[in-house]
Amino acid sequence: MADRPITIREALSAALREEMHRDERVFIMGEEVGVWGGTYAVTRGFLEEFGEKRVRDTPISEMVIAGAAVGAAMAGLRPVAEIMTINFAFVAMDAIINHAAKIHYMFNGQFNVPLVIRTTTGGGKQLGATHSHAPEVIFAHFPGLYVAVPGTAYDAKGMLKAAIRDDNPVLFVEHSTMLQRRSPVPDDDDFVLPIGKSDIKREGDDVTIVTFGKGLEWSTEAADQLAQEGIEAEIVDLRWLRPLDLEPVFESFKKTNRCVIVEESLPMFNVGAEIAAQLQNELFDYMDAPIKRVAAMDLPLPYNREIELMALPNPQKVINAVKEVL
Amino acid sequence: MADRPITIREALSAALREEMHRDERVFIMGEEVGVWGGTYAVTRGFLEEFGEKRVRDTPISEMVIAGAAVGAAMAGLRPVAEIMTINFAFVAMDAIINHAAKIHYMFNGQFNVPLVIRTTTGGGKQLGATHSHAPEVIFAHFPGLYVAVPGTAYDAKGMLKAAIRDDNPVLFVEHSTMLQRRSPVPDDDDFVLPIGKSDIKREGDDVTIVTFGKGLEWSTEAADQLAQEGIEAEIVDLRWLRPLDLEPVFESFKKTNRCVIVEESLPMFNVGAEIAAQLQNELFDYMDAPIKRVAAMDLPLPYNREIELMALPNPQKVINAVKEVL
Amino acid sequence: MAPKKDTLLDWYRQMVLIRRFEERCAELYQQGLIGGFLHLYIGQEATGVGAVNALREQDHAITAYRDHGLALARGLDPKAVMAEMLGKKTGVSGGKGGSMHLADYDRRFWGGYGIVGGHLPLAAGIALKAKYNEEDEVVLAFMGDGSTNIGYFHEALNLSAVWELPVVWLVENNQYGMGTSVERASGAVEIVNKARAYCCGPNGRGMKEGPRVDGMDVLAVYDAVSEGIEHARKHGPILMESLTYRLEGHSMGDPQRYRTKEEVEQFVANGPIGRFRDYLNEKYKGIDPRLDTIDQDVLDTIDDAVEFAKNSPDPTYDDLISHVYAD
Amino acid sequence: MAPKKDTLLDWYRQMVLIRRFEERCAELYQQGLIGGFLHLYIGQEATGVGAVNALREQDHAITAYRDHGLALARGLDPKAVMAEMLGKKTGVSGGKGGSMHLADYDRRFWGGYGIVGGHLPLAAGIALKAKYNEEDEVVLAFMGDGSTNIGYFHEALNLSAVWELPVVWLVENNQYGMGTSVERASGAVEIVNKARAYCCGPNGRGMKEGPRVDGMDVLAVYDAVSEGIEHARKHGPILMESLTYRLEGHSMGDPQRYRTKEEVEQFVANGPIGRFRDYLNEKYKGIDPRLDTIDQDVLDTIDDAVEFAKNSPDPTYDDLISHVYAD
Ligand SMILES: Cc1ncc(C[n+]2csc(CCOP(=O)(O)OP(=O)(O)O)c2C)c(N)n1
Ligand SMILES: Cc1ncc(C[n+]2csc(CCOP(=O)(O)OP(=O)(O)O)c2C)c(N)n1
Ligand SMILES: [Mg+2]
Ligand SMILES: [Mg+2]
Repeated sequence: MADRPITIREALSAALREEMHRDERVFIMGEEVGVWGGTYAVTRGFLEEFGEKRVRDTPISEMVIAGAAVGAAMAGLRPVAEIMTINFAFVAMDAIINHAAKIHYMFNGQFNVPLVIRTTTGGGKQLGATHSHAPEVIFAHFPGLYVAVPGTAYDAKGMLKAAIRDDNPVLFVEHSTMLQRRSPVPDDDDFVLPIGKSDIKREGDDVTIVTFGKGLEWSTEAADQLAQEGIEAEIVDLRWLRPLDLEPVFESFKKTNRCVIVEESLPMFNVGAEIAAQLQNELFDYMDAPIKRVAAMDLPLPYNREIELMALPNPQKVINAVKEVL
Repeated sequence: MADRPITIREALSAALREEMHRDERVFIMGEEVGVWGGTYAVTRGFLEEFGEKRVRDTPISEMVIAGAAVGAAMAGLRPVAEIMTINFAFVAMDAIINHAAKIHYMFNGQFNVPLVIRTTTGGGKQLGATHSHAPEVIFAHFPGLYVAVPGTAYDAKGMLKAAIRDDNPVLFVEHSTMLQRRSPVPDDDDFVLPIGKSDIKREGDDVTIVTFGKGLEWSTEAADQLAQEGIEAEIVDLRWLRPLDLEPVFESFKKTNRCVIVEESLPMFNVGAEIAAQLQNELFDYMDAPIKRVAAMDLPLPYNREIELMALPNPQKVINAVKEVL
Repeated sequence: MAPKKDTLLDWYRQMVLIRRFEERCAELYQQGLIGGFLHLYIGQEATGVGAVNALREQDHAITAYRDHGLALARGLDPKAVMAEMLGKKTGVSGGKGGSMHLADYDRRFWGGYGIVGGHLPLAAGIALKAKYNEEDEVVLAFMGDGSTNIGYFHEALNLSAVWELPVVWLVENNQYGMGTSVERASGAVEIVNKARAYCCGPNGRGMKEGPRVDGMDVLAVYDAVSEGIEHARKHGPILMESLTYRLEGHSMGDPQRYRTKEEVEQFVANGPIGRFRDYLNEKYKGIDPRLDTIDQDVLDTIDDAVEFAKNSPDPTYDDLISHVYAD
Repeated sequence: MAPKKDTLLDWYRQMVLIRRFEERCAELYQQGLIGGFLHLYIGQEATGVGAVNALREQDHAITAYRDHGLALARGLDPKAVMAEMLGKKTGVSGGKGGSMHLADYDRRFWGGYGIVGGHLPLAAGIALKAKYNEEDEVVLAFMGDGSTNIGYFHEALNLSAVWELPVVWLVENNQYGMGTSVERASGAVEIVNKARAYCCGPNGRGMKEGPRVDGMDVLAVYDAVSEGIEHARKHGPILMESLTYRLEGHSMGDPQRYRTKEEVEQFVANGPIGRFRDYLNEKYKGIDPRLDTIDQDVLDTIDDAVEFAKNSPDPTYDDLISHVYAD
């Protein structure tokens, strides 16, 4: 079964479709997943293919989208619930944190919650302060939940299938501006990636760039440019914020002794903070320079395109940070 | 005006009472703030003193408690809204993050949101997984909001008064197991502390302990014990997670070259991560040892007292961490 | 079909069991053997017993933190429930849940939940499972009057109406949410009226406005909930209300400034257990000694439960770290 | 009091202004001069103009992201609104808000909000201010039909009922929330019925169930909202519904699979502007040329606005970093 280059959107659709064919218990619920075909067109054609029972449009009610999905999962179904964008996940925060993530533990393992909550993240689309969040880190703060942040079509497919097959609740975060990115993906119904494994996306000896999601795009572009100057960056794509797999980061850092973390998150209390803290703790003796972080600016995102872009990371900011640590 | 030793509860009551007398626009709204007298008795007697107009019991509706308070603040009142405990703030997360924190910016400064949301935090009371959160860090992640985490009666009073007088939204987080802690507080209606200033709570040359809230209790006890072994810890109490004032931490670290961060938060993506990351970045050349973090274990809190306590930080864990960095 | 004598006696037993069990819990709380919050069900026994006994084996129950009574009515082992109260490894939730989080997968008792309203979407989801699998199962979702003002209530009831889910939404209206009376918290004081916000869609689809039943009368509750379950099976969701009263504080240490002693005493005098006992004595002349025996048996059951719980081990570090994730 | 001729002509002007303004916006969007989401109000002009003109100067208005029409009706300067659409520093929100976040403090137009239902609690809070200060002010809170299913709606309406706040809750029922029709999303298909969940408390306190008004008829809307405002001033909240239709997609790039072309065309044929123009022609014989003049004036206004917007500067880095906090 050969790999075929497809977009992240296609990868997500394929993963959902295959898993729905494989397992009758898998179904989709959320706003505009059915008649509309998914706001980001990921579930286009699904209503026709699977019918109203398995492709369920909901009212605008995020609390019950997440909460009813938890109940259905506890009772034995395998819901893939969609929260249209992560900006609307704050409304469902309690259902996600206090219910999806806690029930298995609180009742001592009596109930499993095999639930996937799909959502899109990210700014850069001129949607203003309330519609441009990339707050994955605050969900990853809480045990009991997994948080997936794929950055390629290959990962999107393999990770989504893994998430659906797993017995734990997974917040599956897709980046709204990356859905057209294309990469080769195995055309194989049983292509499933392991949960909680980082991935080396590029090898290099000079500096370790740790990133995920949209950061992968910026980092790759930065690395390409740096390579022209003879600087070889190794890119570790976390892929999951929970479980957080830092082994490849540690391995890379032992080699490069320098690290930059790149993410779209706000700059304070973010993913880079955790990684920098762990690196200095684990590999103190390997540090040749301070670990640098590239993130969004510490403000809500504005509508105007010019200034919105100023506030977001970009390849140049990554390059600058890399040069600071060299 | 002499200082009088009072409890944190009394300090909070006094701050509220004084500010309500000073400014007619200040009022209290929340669940059980009136007839009941406040679940933690902070507003006991307020209904009798100020009447139903200014001490407003609400339905169990955290979304509208926070959201209506935002509206009232925009329109010119100065609400002190109470979310009974921070565990229930997840339900109000959208009103806090997307509305309280964003409106000033999104409308380019047209509306101020002079709002205080008081809430209690913390585990250690055998309340189980959904009622034992200490998630202050995830609120502090977002610009537009201030986050106060006082650990003494003195700070509680001066900070709460500052929060009420300020024109920005403040999440004011009190620790439910510290309300009986007593310390001297100025008996002065105009005793107001600055917003966003850390405070050295104890001086010492050997190690810097950075902490806040309940961590102050654990750290102080640890420092007392360490002193008996001749180890002098300097304790920096952050007091605010936003604005985050690390200057005193940096100053202290330049002297001690060693640091332990102590907090009740979960261990991943927490306050300590940010501080460790900033320290290694700012003061790389001053680091004599890895920076260590003491936090709760990475799991939901259980009901049983024995195992709940295992999961939480305590003075011994602080002492162990200090010894690791010495 | 009117319940048989043995059934009625069993209900009596359940009601007395709940009452005595909780009285013992209050003592154990004073002794420091139970910690956290303790929300007693005392006064509401007729609602719990009447409603839960209307369930068929395949049906489901779910509730908020005031869950001891419902757990016992649903047949959870008093030993394991008491062990949970004491936080022991042998407890229904392994000592990790405590009073607010009793559950039993096998008995389709989906738990006690502490976030007001948070369990209502779960109820909808469980009902969706039944409908999805075309199984003849109904979910009985209990909630307090106060919880009907939170957003969760609205979203869950609306979804159940739109999707025609088999749920009986049963409000235990004990007249207060903590210290706030219904009329101070709710626009509608007849809570069943809230059904009208979820009715009627195409072909009359939607939430049925059920009755406001005398929640101090176990038979009335049983009848009403039985009908509710029939409705839910055939047509979809129904909202009903049981008018009851909480004789104790909201939880331990409630100053109870929001009501008078006289108000409470009036309800004590008309308590559900006394009323039911009078009814039984009326209906079955000479039954009184048998009721005394039941009273005594219940005490023995509780002694055994306490004994069991006290002698059970605490969970260990291994328990602490297990079940964070399913494997 | 029936509106005077000049008033009616002004409403006509407002309606045409909204329509042409948005048509121009759609063009500018295609040209890439407007970004983000663009939610057109086309088809709903009679609702916005009728309702907003019922407000007194001291009253307040607030709405969701579909806010251009209401902003213009409330008298926000078309230049500054257009500049906001283009993200310019001269825009009503300094170019930081964009289409969804128009606001004007001076005109008591509290904004456009993008989180469905998120502005409803704000409306309650603004009304609380009026009540607290004993000011004769009413809040007119607009919302879509779809938003009545979210928890915010429930909590905000309930609070307004319990606290007797002066709010007119006006549902612009344009029959769809994105692609989901009312009957697929809401238990109650007559949305005003939802008022019954918030009525009636002590002394009949609570939400009044207002009318379902023909939202294509600006006069009907004006009359109904005027009465609503009177009610809100004197007695507290009222929920009313304007039956209208969105002639364009939900936002730009809506595939519109959820409705037929025929359905849309039917509403186009009965559009609010044409209907009002017919009414004016009927009522004031020979007015047609004057209406043509208005049409032309509106185009000039819009040309000026676009010109102004295009020539305005973008916000700068200093603007980016300002107003994160109030100082
Ligand atoms: C979301 C949320 N807000 C507040 C609380 C605190 N709280 C616990 S019980 C309760 C009152 C609930 O009243 P009701 O629903 O009538 O149930 P009852 O206690 O009377 O059985 C409150 C406010 C909570 N647990 N969850
Ligand atoms: C909490 C939340 N969920 C989902 C969305 C995405 N969304 C934006 S508009 C909309 C439909 C709203 O429909 P309605 O209230 O009828 O207003 P209309 O667009 O018809 O004016 C949805 C689902 C959102 N903005 N906020
Ligand atoms: Mg109650
Ligand atoms: Mg609509």
